[in-house]
Parts: sequence; C-alpha cells; structure tokens
Amino acid sequence: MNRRKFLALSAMAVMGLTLAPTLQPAFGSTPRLEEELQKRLGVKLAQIKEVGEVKLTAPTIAESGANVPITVESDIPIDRVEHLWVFVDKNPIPWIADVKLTPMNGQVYFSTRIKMGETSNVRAILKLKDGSYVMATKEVKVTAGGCG
Amino acid sequence: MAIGAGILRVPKEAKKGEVVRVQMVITHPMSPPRKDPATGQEVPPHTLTKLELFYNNRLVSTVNMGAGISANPFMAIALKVDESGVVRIAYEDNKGGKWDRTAEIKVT
Amino acid sequence: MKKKTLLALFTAGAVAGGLLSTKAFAQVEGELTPEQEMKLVQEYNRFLAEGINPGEVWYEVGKEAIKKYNLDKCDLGLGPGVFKGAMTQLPRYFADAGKVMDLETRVGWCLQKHAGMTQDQVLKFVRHCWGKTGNCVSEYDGIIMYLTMESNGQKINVNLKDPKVKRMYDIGKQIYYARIGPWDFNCATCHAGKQEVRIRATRLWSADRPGEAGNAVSIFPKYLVRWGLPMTMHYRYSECMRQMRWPEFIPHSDLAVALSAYLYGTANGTEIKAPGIGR
Amino acid sequence: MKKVALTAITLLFLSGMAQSQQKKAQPQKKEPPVTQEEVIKVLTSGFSTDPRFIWKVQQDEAQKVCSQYTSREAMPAQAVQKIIQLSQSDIRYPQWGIFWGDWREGKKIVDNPRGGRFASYGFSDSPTDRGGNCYACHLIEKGAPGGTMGPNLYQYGKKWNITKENMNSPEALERVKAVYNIIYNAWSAFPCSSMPRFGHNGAFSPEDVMNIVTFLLHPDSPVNK
Repeated sequence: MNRRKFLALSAMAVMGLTLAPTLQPAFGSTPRLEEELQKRLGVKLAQIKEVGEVKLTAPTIAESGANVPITVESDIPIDRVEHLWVFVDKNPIPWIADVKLTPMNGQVYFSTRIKMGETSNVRAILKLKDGSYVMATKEVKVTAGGCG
Repeated sequence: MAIGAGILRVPKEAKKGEVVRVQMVITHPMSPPRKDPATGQEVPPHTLTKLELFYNNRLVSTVNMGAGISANPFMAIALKVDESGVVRIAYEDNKGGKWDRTAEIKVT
Repeated sequence: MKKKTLLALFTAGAVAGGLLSTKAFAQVEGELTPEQEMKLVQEYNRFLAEGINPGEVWYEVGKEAIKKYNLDKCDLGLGPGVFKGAMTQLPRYFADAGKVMDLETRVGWCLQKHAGMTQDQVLKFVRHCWGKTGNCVSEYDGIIMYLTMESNGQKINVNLKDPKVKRMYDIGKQIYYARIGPWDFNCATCHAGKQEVRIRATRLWSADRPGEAGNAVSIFPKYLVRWGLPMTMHYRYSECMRQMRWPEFIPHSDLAVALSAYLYGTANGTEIKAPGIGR
Repeated sequence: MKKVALTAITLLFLSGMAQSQQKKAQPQKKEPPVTQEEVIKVLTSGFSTDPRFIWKVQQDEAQKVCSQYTSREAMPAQAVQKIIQLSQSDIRYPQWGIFWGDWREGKKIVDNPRGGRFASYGFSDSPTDRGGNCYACHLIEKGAPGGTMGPNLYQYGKKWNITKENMNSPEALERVKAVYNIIYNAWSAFPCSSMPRFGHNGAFSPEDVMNIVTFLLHPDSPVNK
C-alpha cells in the first residue's frame, strides 16, 4: 500500500521533472560525463531529452563488467538521424563509442558489448538532423560472479 | 591467427529494400592504458579506433571506439539493401594495424 | 506484487521517458530477492548469447592447426580424419592406445603420434593460454573448438554399454563425490543438489537436476568474456580443482577421462552446441 | 594446514556409492565393482606430484565417510553420529576462552576471496592470503553481492537477539560458542556440510574464527546494522 503511494508520487515527480528538465542538473549525471558530453557533443546532459522512441536494451544485472551486451534501436526514421553515441556515466572514460549513421543504414540499430567498471547508467544518445539530442538511459548493476 | 582476424556475417540473400543486420566479431585486446602490476611500468592502450562499413564501395557508417568496448569486439549495424553487392568492413587500431573483410549479399 | 511494481515503474518510466529511472530502480533493486536476481543474471546470459560468439573465431584457428600438426591423420573413433559427429561418441575406448580417452586426451595422443611432440611439449601446448587474461590465442584451443564444432547439432551418445567406458564413468562418479583437500570440497559441493543456488551471482548447474549436466558440458569449449578466450573442458577441470583447493590438475590424465566419462555419459542425448558463452 | 588429513595415511575411499550408482545404464554382464585402489590410481594420475600440494589428496576419516554419500539425507544415522563425534572432539578454542573478538579483523577475512588456491600457470593465491571467501556462498552485509549456497547471514546477530545490553550474558555467549563451533568445524553441527571445516583444516586460527564470529554477531558490526 505504502509502496504504491510512493510509486504514484515518484511517477508524478518523474513527470514533473521531465516537463521542466532545465531546472536542475539531470539526475545521476557525473562531472566526468558532463565533461565528455561537452567535449564530444557540446551539450549538457540536462539539454538531452529522454524519449521513448530511443530504445536501449541492456541487462539489469551483469555478471561481469568486462562484457555487457547492449543494443540501441529507434523508431525515429533514419533520415532524421545523424549520429549515435554510447556513454557509461561512471566509467573512467565515459565515452564508449559513436556511430555516424546515413540513410543507407535503413534503421537506427547498433549492438555491441561494452566494459563497465561499476554499477552505472548506460546512455544511448542520438543527434537528430535538426540539431537536437535525444536519449535512452538504463541502469546496469554490475555484480560479481563465480567462485571469487 | 593474429589480432585483427574476425568474422563478418550477413544474410546470404535479402529482398530488395530489406534492412539486414551486419554482424561482426574482431579479435582485438581492446586494452586500456594501465600499469603493469609486476613492473609498475605504464602500458599504453591497444584498441581498435575506427571501423567503416561500406556497401558496394559507398560508405554507410563509421564507428569510432576505444577501450570501453569489450575485448574481441562484437558489433551489429543495420544496412538497407537495394541491390546485390559486397559488404566491406575496414578497421584500424591505434598501433597502425589496418584490416578489412568482405561478404556478399544477393538481392532476390 | 513485485512484478506489478516493476511494471508500474516501467510504465511510469515510459510515460515520463524514464529520466529518473535510476532512482526508481534503486528502490526496486533493494527489494529484489536472490532468486529474482538470479533470473536477471540469466537474462544477462541470454543477451550475451545473441549475435556472434567470439569463440567461433577459434574454429578457423583450429582448421589451420589441424593441417599444420598432421591431425588429419588423427582417428577420433570414426576413422582417420573423420571428425563430423566424432565428438558425440567420446569418451570411448581406443584399442591402439589401450585405454578410454576423451576428446582432449585423444588429441594429445595424436599430437604425440602424428606431430612428433613429446608429452611435455603437448602439455605446454595445451596450457599455452592458461592463466592468461589478455588476448591470448592458442592453437590447441582452436583444434578443440574445431573438432567439437564439427559435431554441432548432433546428440551426445557415449557408449556406456562398453564395460571399459562404464568403468571410467563409475570411477568418475566416485571422484565427483570425493571430498579432498584442506577446504573439504568435491565437485558436488557446487554441482549437485535439487535446490537452485548461486555462487556469488552465478547460478550453478546441478547434476541432480535433469538436463543440466548436459546443458553445461554440451557448450564446451565455452568463450569466457572475462578472459577473452574459449575455455576447453580440461581447463575447466583445472580451474575447478584450483578453486576447490585440490592438488594441481594434469590435463589428458585418466582423472580427466574419468570425469569426462561421468559428465558426458550423464549428458547423453544432449545436442552439442559449441561454443557457449559466459562470464 | 599442517593438521589437515594427517589422521589417516591411506587415500580416499568411497565404497557405499559403488553400489548405489550401478542401477542406471548398467551393462548386462556384471562387472566386478570399482575398487578403492582403482579410484586412487585414477585420482592421483591426474595430479602434479609437486610435494607442496600432493599431500592434499590424502583424506581424513571424516572426509572418507562423507565421500560415500551424495547428500546428508542419504546418510545413515550411524554415519551422521560418527561425523558429529569426530568433529566435536576436534574443536579448539582461543587460549582465553569464549570472549568477543574484533569484528573489523573478522570482516577482513570474510571479505577476502583469496587463500589456499594454487596452479602453476598462475591465478595462485599467496601463502599469506588468508581469506574465507565467505561471499561466494553467503549474503552477509546489506547490499553486498553474495551467493545462496549457505544461509543468508544478514543481521545474524539480531536474529539471535544479541544486543549491547545482553551481549555478555551466558545465553549470548552460548550463542557465540555455537557459531564458533560451526565456523571452526561446520561438520560438528551439520555433518558433511558443503562448508569447509576452516578451523579443523588450519585455514583459520581460533582467534581468526572468534573475530569472524564477532563480525557476524556483534551489535556494532555492519552485519547487524
């Protein structure tokens, strides 16, 4: 019961913040990430809109940080998209990779396996032809597997 | 087999206008800069830096990457196929290694 | 209840674009039971299994190495150089060697016979990448990968009617349950029992749950993402014994064959699907 | 380590299983059962003869008994009694008796996964590594990833109602002793348990064991926060 109430509240809070994303630094950002975003994209995380049309598939828990499979897909038509980036907030170097896309791709799709030093948000960011940025975020919990 | 060998996999056949997945695995350590625990010396990074995807010699995509990609990288990218042709990937690392691989798709 | 919570969060996240999903997740995460976490780790393994398995690269390495080391003369039980389906019937008895051998032991025998290696050279060849975590490529790993993949899609069919094989199976089973060493472990400590348990985050397969031994051995050699190389069965045995605080394991020994006879014998009927992939 | 397995010189034996396992997939002709010598021969054939480690193959009496059964449920009462008796008589306590130790020292051992593993190709622990690798099998501190082979030990002291006020009462110290016995020799309470007999085998000293018990039970320990 309590939790439901909490959930309803947090959902509302989430929506409230999304409606006014520039009021404060985006939740969960790190100085390293902001630095990288500034260097490579020239924007702050708070300026990037999180949208449902970008889909980031990644495991909720990874048994090994050495190899975390991720897939970025989007319904946004390929001729409206220019570039794709993958970042991991808490990695020593948050930038993982970026892909220049063209209409010849037919579709926004990029799948790979990445390294994660610790539990962190993974972000897939698209630059659209109109100069705006959109993204998807997923937290991946890195845990320890095996005998030790 | 040495560093840079790999597998490039595409469907052998596709319909005109179909979007297919170009999958690849490349053997590469993708090692970040680190200190050798034994000697304490700095070991420079060794990673793939760039991969280009061509279809019939037209550049489709360029991937830039670093040590954040796992060792022996796997990647998959979409490709729209309008005619039969040759998929080529060309990739290079930060120590001057350059390789390429090709595969064919027949449009039916 | 928990499923509902997750669902509600996902919906909220989707509606709002999930900007604050971090916070939402932290809330849910603290409440995940170990069983739920175990399921989520299995999801990770499913994701890993999609796409190309880097271990497949070793198939080509092996193909070349087989020519280089004259192994096209090697008889795995179906005749010299006949490799398709050969893995399914191993371990088996070899009259020329006078003993039961599994795939790796037989390859070692062939390397001595057809490539002129001494036993020590073979062991060095086998262990080329053992203990390495970088980008290590071993021709031996390639050979085992190639020979196993040649039987992909076929079912394991160890002949337990052969008394010699059955005997190794029996010995293997006794060894599986033998408690040895300063930490009192046996193979069954981790890989037996009806209850699903995990070691740290890793779910353990059990010889007591139907099909699990088969699923475990049929994917070897298995590509390990943490080391970036495929692990052969004998390397697996060695690593398990190191973790069990047992004395140091010697590949291609009768101990390995006995364990293989027990494990592959138990796995009879399982389709070979090499390489697997995992942490 | 020195104490290990010295009670018996002969190598393992596992007679009971030979019978129980021959029901399945049996050839028509009755083969003579696998002998102890055969198993020993195969086992030792697979180990390096390095004198630093080969002694590990020697089984003590309790190990021999446990090797015969695939689970505790399969053990006859007599065998259970035998293990309990062997194990209880073996427990040694710190020279000062049953007193609380230092949970910080206990935590170090609990957290450390290294200790006792050797392979000549690498990945070996150093002789000074003295970890219990407890998280492999147990959940202990809140949020720390752990296994589920053993019971969940989070708030273990709270579970036994150990508080600052009552921690030196006879009842609380009785509990300390009971947990001490389990860690020193798990088989004294749970015959043939998966848990290593850390004290018996010499992996931990009595003081180490007491520090681990303190980490698990002490009201100040993060385990009970």
